[in-house]
Amino acid sequence: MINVDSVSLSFGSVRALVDVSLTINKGEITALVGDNGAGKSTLVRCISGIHRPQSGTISLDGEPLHFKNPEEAREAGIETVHQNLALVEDLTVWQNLFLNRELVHRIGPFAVLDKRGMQRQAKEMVSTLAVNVPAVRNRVRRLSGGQRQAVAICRAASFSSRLVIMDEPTAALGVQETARVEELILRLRDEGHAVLLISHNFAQVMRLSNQVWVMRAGRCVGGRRTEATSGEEIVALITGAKNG
Amino acid sequence: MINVDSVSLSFGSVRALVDVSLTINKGEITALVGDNGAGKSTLVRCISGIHRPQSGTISLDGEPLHFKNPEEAREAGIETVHQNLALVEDLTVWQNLFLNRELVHRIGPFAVLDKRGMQRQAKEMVSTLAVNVPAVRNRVRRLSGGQRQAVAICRAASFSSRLVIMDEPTAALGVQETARVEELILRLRDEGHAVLLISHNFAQVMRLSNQVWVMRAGRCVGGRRTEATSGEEIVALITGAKNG
Amino acid sequence: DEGTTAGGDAKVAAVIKGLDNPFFQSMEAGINDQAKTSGTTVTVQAANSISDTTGQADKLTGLAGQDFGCYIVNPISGTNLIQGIAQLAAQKKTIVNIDSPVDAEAAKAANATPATYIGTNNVSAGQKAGEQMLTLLPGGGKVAAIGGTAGDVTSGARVEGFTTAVTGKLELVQTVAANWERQEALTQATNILRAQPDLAGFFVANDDMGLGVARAVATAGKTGQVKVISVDGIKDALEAVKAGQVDAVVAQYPYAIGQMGMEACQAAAKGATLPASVEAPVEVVTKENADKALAATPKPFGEYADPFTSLIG
Amino acid sequence: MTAAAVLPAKKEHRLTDLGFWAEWAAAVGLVLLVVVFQILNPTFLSSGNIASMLVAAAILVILAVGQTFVVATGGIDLSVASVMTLGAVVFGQAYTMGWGLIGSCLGAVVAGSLAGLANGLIIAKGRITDFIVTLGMLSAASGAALILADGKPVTIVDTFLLKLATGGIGIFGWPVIIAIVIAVAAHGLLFWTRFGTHVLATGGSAEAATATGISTGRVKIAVYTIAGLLAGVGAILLIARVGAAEPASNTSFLLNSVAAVVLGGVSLLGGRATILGPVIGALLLTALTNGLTLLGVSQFYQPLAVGLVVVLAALLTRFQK
Amino acid sequence: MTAAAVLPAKKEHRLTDLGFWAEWAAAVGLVLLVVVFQILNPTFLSSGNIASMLVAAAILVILAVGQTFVVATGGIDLSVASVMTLGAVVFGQAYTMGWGLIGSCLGAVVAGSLAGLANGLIIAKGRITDFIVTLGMLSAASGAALILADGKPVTIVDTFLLKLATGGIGIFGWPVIIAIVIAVAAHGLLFWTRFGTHVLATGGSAEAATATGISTGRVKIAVYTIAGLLAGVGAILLIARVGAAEPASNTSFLLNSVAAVVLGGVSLLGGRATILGPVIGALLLTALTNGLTLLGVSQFYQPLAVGLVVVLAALLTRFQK
Ligand SMILES: Nc1ncnc2c1ncn2[C@@H]1O[C@H](COP(=O)(O)OP(=O)(O)OP(=O)(O)O)[C@@H](O)[C@H]1O
Ligand SMILES: Nc1ncnc2c1ncn2[C@@H]1O[C@H](COP(=O)(O)OP(=O)(O)OP(=O)(O)O)[C@@H](O)[C@H]1O
Ligand SMILES: [Mg+2]
Ligand SMILES: [Mg+2]
Repeated sequence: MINVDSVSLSFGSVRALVDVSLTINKGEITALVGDNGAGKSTLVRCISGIHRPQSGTISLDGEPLHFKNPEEAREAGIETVHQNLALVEDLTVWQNLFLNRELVHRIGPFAVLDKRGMQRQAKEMVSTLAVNVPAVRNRVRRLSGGQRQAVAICRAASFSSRLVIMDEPTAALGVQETARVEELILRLRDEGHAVLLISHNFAQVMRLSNQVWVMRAGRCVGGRRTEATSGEEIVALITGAKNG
Repeated sequence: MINVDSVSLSFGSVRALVDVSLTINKGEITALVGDNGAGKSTLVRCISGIHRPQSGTISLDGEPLHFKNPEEAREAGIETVHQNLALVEDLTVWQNLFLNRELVHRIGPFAVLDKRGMQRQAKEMVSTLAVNVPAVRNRVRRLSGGQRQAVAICRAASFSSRLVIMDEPTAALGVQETARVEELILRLRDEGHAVLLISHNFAQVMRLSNQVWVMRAGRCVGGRRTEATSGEEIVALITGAKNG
Repeated sequence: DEGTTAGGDAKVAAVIKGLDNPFFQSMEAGINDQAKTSGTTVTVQAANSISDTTGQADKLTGLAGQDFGCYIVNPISGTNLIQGIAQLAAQKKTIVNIDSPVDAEAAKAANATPATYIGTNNVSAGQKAGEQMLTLLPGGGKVAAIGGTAGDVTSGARVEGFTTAVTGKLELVQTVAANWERQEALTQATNILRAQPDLAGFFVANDDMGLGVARAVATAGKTGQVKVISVDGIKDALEAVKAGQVDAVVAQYPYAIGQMGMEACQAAAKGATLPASVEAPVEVVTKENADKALAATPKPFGEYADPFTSLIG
Repeated sequence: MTAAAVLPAKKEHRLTDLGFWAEWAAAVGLVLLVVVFQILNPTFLSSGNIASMLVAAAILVILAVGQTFVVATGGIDLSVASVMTLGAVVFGQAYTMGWGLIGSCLGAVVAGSLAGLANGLIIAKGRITDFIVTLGMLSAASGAALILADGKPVTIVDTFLLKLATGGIGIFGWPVIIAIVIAVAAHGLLFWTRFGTHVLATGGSAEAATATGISTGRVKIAVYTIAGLLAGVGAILLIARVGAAEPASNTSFLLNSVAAVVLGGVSLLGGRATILGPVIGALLLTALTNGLTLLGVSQFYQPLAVGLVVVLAALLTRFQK
Repeated sequence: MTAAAVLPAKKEHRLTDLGFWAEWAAAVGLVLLVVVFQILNPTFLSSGNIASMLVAAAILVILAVGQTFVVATGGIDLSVASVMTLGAVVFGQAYTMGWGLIGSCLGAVVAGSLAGLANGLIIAKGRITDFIVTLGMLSAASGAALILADGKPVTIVDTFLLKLATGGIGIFGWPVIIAIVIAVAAHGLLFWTRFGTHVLATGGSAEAATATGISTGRVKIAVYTIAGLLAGVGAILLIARVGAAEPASNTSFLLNSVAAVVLGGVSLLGGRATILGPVIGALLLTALTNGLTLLGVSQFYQPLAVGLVVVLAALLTRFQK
């Protein structure tokens, strides 16, 4: 469905992405793994319209994408849970969940926010994921690390989209919450969405994914079907003990 | 060595800590586990002088501690890797590593920063932990999630201290980096430091710790010697299926 | 038109321009001294600065609700106090307009004509300075004008008067705005001296800036060679005239204006009919009469007509 | 937080929360100030004085509302006061050229909006700091006003404007009513529309807002245009008040508008705002000068008193600890 | 980044980096401005004019350096100009009371430092926004100056001060040399001492700085005291320049000092700073008015020109893209 074709991007002298090519399929969970600083988050930011690749193309269903900004990516059906969370700390949980997707009542010519409706829906959304459910009228600033992560995941998962990208979604989560997020990811797949999962947790990657791509120092050094590989092989690819 | 005695702390109506009591021993790794929002980070912030408990005492070697600010905690030998990292994004890696511990040359009456010395030492410190070593003269703003985490851990581990607190240190780290940090934690223990480790990774907790405390909804619901418990029991304590 | 209260209540309120300028401090002193000698109570309020039009208006409306019998007003612009003045007129309080005139048209529209106006026309003060400049520079030459804040009414009037007086006889090469600040005037004068090496004179819209310009001229080593004339008549400037740093000062005697304003209120309280307009004294101070001026300051050294003395007996 | 960890009383929660009090510093300060002035001078709360205080505050309230939108996005508009001057001069020129009252009013509002739009465009497209752009506009707008007016004030005698300035309903003059309407509309816009949420999100974290697809550039352009438009409205009230269109800048409005916003509990970092706070802040600043004048505090002591009260008003909240 | 992922050329790196150019907007603007003015009027670069421009810029440079420290911590000092006025008035009173030159200079510097210290203490201990506290101090300091001086300027005739104002080495007047010494010392303090690092850390993230045990309160107190002290030094130069101590507010210095800092590439959010940038910013602003006057640009067109040049100077950096 999504085809990344020899994408490169440098920040000054740091070559964060070098000729990266990979594919993401519909109805599958694609994992992206690699060491810290390998370039995973940078690739995600390219797909979701925050950065623009300096060379190479990204295409959706064969059509090349040229997002000028994240709004266009969202409109094209790409939802992202960024590693740095991208929540507005001074807004409440429900405001963050519905940011740029606000529900409105129409009163004559005016579109007035449907605060009640958003709060009600927000409560439902959050309670499916979090154990210590934060009050949706709390500002995000007051949430614990894991609670924030849960809010960010809720946001990405709750709107109909074609591709859901999750950059280390369970890194800050507790056992129960992790289990719920994994359920959610599987559900998204079963509903036919494409999911791109970045994780340092191998057990998780092997458990959930259908396909694994490995990055090393800005390059995509290999891809495997999950059923045809093992944790050891992936580690070897990551460390460079083995080449793609 | 450290005794936390019925400490409580509320933020407005949120009771983040309720009568928490636990102990941390010298030369041991103490793990603190619990769901998201259970109050772990808040307890850490009490021990490291950021918050002051509303009731209860924290004592070091029998002497009650009354830190007015984090500086006093650092002076008493408590180093912390906070969950939110606490790095200054606009400063370089080496400046962050030596923040408030700067090396200086004395030139007459002036104390001039020893930039070279700090950069050299910083390079050594970082290269023991990180795989994709970031240039120490880079600003932290440009580092990847895991690179930042590595810098924060370096900082806490590099200065002689009695207690090192690590709040989810390996959450953002890759496989190789995680292995190195675990080595580091074991080394700290062997050198006789006390280590307080917060982690959602059970395998890691069971592998490293000597003692585990479990928190649930602001309360400390139980403590176990690691050799005398199992992953299942801990999970039961966390979820409330079993009581302390 | 008389507009006095029947009881002859002489409690007086005055609203004048910014007290950060010695000119208006002198005016306040005139008001206060006259109040003291006659045993009247007076409250003087001033705008925060010389450009604070709305702040001054707020001060007048604040005072208008209280039980003063007579109001002395010195508006920053022709119209900025018009609301308060309308309010006062509706209450039939006496309004004495000093220094800057209330715009006649606006006053009529607001149904509020002040009982009397006491002041000097800033245009004619500028004109006097221009005439003095002509006598100082009989052979003609280039002159520059340093104004206050750009767009300021007083500064505009003084520069306008100066310009009309010298047009055709001297070349006015440049007019700059120095925000009524001595430092700024010094900097600007230095720049102009650089741009116009053959400059023969400066006209400066007030004394404080005039002293800065004199400094710039002195630093350039051109004292006496480049003439400096300023308007106001504060003590430091008179001393500078005496010392030869400033060539002439057009003194407007705010002290006398304030004093006469107070007298007008007293006269109105006695039920006297006030003259519609009283010309306040203006004197050109040069090195010759600087000693006399200094001795008399803050009062004028020459004779001047004060119609109110007879009215208050 | 689980149900068990939450105290039941919702009301109590707000009143014991420090943040709540910090946001209402201006209100507490205003009440204290009113009490003190009323004790010292009983005419302070006379209906006449209240009415004139409110009228005196109206322009500042309107400017502060515009400033609030800008500050909520984490920006600052240093040009409000001189854009108001420009609006006033445009009004004056239009009026003398015979555009009539409505045409002139439109002229003022359009000029203000255009200046604001220019601010917004340069900031959003040029990516230059708000501070520098609006500082440039401060200078440029007052220059344009001087040039247009040729440095001379234009006296405007218009019975309708005079009525606008002096009439009203009860103790509320027309300018006050206009200010109230604007404040209410602004509150609705900020808290009950998508746009308002996007304004707060832009100020809270431009990065996060961008990531959710909000065009922070467009939001910035909009808030500066709003600030400019309100400066234009302020210009009309200013002309009604002083009876003339003057090219001299009204510098005190600049610092006072920002002070009202900050006293009103709005953080200059952006992301959190109220409308009521800045309105009360503006009233506080106006009541302060009015009261000091009523008490006959000497001119030299007034700036000192203003400084102390402003800091004390802000300190007040700290005693709530 | 691994060794493989790093391009070798270090120099190239800096020059192609956008951030680098953004920081040097003022320098590029200054050079362009100088070229334009020199073409239009050849006396612009005459040594005499350079000398007088530098002297005219000296006070602004000193104030901008003080402002830089404050801005680096994420604060802003709105009171610099009126604290300078207060310092000047204290000098004047001390001088007339016979404290002599050194006593009077000390008086000015101590008065400035105390005002700065008060700012810092209230901000750090009272936890009130910088903006409000220094706005209060702006008002309070000018009030105190008016009261002390009784509203009247004091003429100060002192041969030493006169020499200070007019003498110098080559084209560098003494005030310029003092400003250079201060700028160099400030650079050393900011980049070569622990204190400087702590200033930047406080501005970069007060939370992170606190977590490493830096007392951000003490840092804040120190930077405001530095700003106050430098305002006191500025006061002495101001007196030497105009030959009098006046209670008049020097408002233009306030906005210009912040403008110089921002034009110099220092972010108002704090955490990043240079000293050279603000110094060049101050020179740019001074050269601008000097050049416009030399060219005989009408007083009505000057503000417009200043506004445009300020925005263009900031825009310049964008074309580097
Ligand atoms: N804005 C930027 N400016 C400069 N360098 C950057 C920037 N963003 C990322 N980098 C660099 O690009 C490289 C790749 O970073 P990226 O965040 O993509 O890594 P990652 O694979 O997500 O790592 P992690 O697992 O630690 O999150 C790193 O070396 C980082 O320092
Ligand atoms: N400054 C604060 N103000 C208000 N509430 C807070 C504040 N800090 C934490 N809380 C609340 O206190 C509770 C405990 O938070 P804490 O960060 O200690 O959780 P945690 O155990 O560290 O969770 P995680 O595993 O997600 O990091 C949460 O409900 C959180 O919302
Ligand atoms: Mg990443
Ligand atoms: Mg935590």
